[in-house]
Amino acid sequence: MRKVHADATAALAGVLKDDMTVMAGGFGLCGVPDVLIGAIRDSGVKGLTVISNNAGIDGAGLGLLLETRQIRKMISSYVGENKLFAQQYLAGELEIEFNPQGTLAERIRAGGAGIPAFYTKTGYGTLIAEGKETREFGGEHYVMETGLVADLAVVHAWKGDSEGNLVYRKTARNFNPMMATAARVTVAQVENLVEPGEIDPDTIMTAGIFVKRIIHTPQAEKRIEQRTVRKRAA
Amino acid sequence: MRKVHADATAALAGVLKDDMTVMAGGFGLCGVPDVLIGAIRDSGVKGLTVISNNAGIDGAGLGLLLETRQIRKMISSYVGENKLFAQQYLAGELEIEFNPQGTLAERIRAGGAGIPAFYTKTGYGTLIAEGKETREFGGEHYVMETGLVADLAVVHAWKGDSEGNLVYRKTARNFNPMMATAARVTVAQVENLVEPGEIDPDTIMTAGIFVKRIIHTPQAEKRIEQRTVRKRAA
Amino acid sequence: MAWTREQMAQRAAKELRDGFYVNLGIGIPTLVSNYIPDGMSVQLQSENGMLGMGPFPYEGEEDPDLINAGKQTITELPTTSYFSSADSFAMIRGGHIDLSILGAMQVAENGDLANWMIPGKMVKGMGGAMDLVAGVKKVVVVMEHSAKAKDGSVSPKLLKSCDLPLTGARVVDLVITDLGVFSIDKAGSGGMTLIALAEGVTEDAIRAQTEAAFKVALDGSARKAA
Amino acid sequence: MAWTREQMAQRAAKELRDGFYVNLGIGIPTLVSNYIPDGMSVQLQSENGMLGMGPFPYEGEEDPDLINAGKQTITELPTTSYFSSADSFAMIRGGHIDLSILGAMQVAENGDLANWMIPGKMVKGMGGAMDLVAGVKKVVVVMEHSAKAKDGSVSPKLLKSCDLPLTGARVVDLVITDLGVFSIDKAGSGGMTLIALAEGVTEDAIRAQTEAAFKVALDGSARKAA
Repeated sequence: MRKVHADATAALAGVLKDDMTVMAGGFGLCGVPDVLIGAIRDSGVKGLTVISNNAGIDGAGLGLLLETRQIRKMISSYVGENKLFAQQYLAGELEIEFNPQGTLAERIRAGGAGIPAFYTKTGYGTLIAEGKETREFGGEHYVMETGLVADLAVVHAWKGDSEGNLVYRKTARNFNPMMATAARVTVAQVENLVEPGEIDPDTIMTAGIFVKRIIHTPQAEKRIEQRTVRKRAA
Repeated sequence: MRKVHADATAALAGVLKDDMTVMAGGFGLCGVPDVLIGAIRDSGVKGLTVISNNAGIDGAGLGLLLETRQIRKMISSYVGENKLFAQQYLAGELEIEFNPQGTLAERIRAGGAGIPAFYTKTGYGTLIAEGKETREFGGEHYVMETGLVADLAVVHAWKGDSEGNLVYRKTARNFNPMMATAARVTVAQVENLVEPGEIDPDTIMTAGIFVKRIIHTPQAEKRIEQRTVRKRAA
Repeated sequence: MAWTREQMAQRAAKELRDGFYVNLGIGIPTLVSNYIPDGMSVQLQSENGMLGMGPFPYEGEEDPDLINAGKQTITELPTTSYFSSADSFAMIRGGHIDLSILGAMQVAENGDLANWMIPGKMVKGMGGAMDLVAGVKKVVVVMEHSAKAKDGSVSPKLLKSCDLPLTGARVVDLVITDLGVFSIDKAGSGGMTLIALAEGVTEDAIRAQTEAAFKVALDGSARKAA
Repeated sequence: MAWTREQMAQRAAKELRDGFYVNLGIGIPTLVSNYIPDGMSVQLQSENGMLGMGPFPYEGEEDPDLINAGKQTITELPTTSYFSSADSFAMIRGGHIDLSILGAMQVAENGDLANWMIPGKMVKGMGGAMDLVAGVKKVVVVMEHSAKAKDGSVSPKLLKSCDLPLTGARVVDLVITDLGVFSIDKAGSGGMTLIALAEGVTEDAIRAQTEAAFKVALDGSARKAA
């Protein structure tokens, strides 16, 4: 019960500071902790390094923090679909470190799992490997990548209990589970908040140990980036 | 449907060969693919290297393959509770490579995830680090450990569908999910076999892509190694 | 007559085998899902955390929690499973996906692939492309044979060596363009081989639009070997 | 009067804090779960894949699929979650467990710990002990102060340096024996400090049974600093 906070501002109290590193879950606009991102914006904290697969779109997701120029650096795999990002980047106001998506996901998992570095084939022979150690194992070439940790992780889940146990829904899972493990403080927003024991313990995807604070966001708005449909057969 | 086989012998047909490496799921006698291990025994295949956290007990689990001297080498973290193991080891008939339990679990995950090596603090400054590379990251010492792969993995699940999607139950999950990803051929025995679509896709723990063959073992015997109980209040 | 986008997708679909797990990139590769032969079991992986990807939803049935790697709304199937991005790329990196079909800006005769950035232009990032080409068992590129610039100029995309930054070194097994099909011996020194021509396209027409050196083996056996 | 096993467990329970996630080893450490103060939220981790471990089941309610790391049948709680061994040790290795309480054969004054093998005797393996001592934030050892051999001989277990193969180098923060409590400056050069005595046990009695050098700071402030 002590983990449950009244709202996003309360859940982030005492955690935010300028120049901190923040992980934000989500892929595109799916599974993005938008309420928590909104509260980070409202706090005015700045100089952030944000680790997130994407950078939101204009007016949504991390786009909110770009508008207010609170982000100094992004560590991402893909930042298309965001004009503000392009402007700030070209003006030299925003740094970007690109990571292959799987390397990014694994670096975050490694950070949470106490693994300071690992080897992957991904990116060998490309720009991504420049300045990184490479090494042969079994005649194949690999790049050494390091674990990532953050001061704060904000994640979005479908369901959570007051112990911090979380369940994600469909492809809104994406980066949220690893990020929940890789920060000093993890704050979760959950669409459904239940009592301990109400979630089948075999189906819990993030154990409560990883979640320090939790808020109930039943009304979280869900946006669709690319609405694609098929016609019904007549 | 093509993945479902009539019995363990059929599911292992064409896969077994002398001197192969086999991963076997389970912790103690919990979540052990006992029916598949029985079929490996019956096949008479020998010279096996077996990767499994434990070595069963006399008469159960991998104990079956020790009785018939089909195992040449074990890669494990703990092999107590097995007299036959001790005898064969002391007689020089059996090799053992000890791995810290978490290192073993992570080596198997790495093998399945295309990661040839990673660094861990575990075992630094101990016998386990001898002959291995060590390295400092951020002022802390780490040991380099390599990924493990096998020719065959045998796993036990609570539920599975004909696509190979698996769900494990309680602490019978243990090493089964990683092993399912780290072998050229993974064969699963499931207590409940259902049709695709009957398992909530958010709760699937091993995606069907990892499981080549599956058998239905509704009658799988479950043994308890240490039966411990408490008294009811009078 | 060069192949249409649909014909290129149809040709790519010939690389599918029963029981395959396949990742399809954005654009023409997505169309390949329309040509999976009846009775063949092929599961599509979406690297944002899904196996068993279904078609687009009917209007009004879109689920914001269910999108593919191109951020498009999709549906699930009875075979579907969901997992995290780390597990998804463990699947990809670990060599569990049989086939990746994706687009390209340039392909070199040794299998080098460039499809993620043009220096001097705004860089959007590589997304999952580098992981896919490094980890998937077989990589098939489907692309226009030549690049047409806005000013009307045409430049070859099959090159001796890529001049754009690479997505992966020695990663492409097969290239399907609107003019024909090329196999690449990415692990060895066999280079690139033209193994099929689009109907009505001549070897000479292809040579005129190709910088890469290539052998020709249009008989069925070579095609099969690819 | 030396402490009993129960008293040692009681003393170890003083290291618990509200909200802690704790891993308990086999033997005396297991008893610590009987002394969690009322109203304090402490979740027990079992490294075979469970958080929120409950008590032993009532007779007849044992579940073969639900065991702890000692292979004993246990029960679940409303707070329980299950996960794989890889995820369990990611939790341990990643520093998410606050406290590990475990037994030992030997502890050295620099925090070295030996508890998994005796050369020349049959080796059973280290199980999860090496991972726990390397990964958990605070490591507390609970053990008899001295080893009594079958022939009646007594040998110290708190040593200048361990002669048995190590489980971990510089990993122990606190040692609770039947005679007293010692803190260890494992990261620095502060060595071992006696911070508490069992009722009726003298400093001299402890010195007689201890090979390790140790400072003494029995006042409350030093105890708090431990």
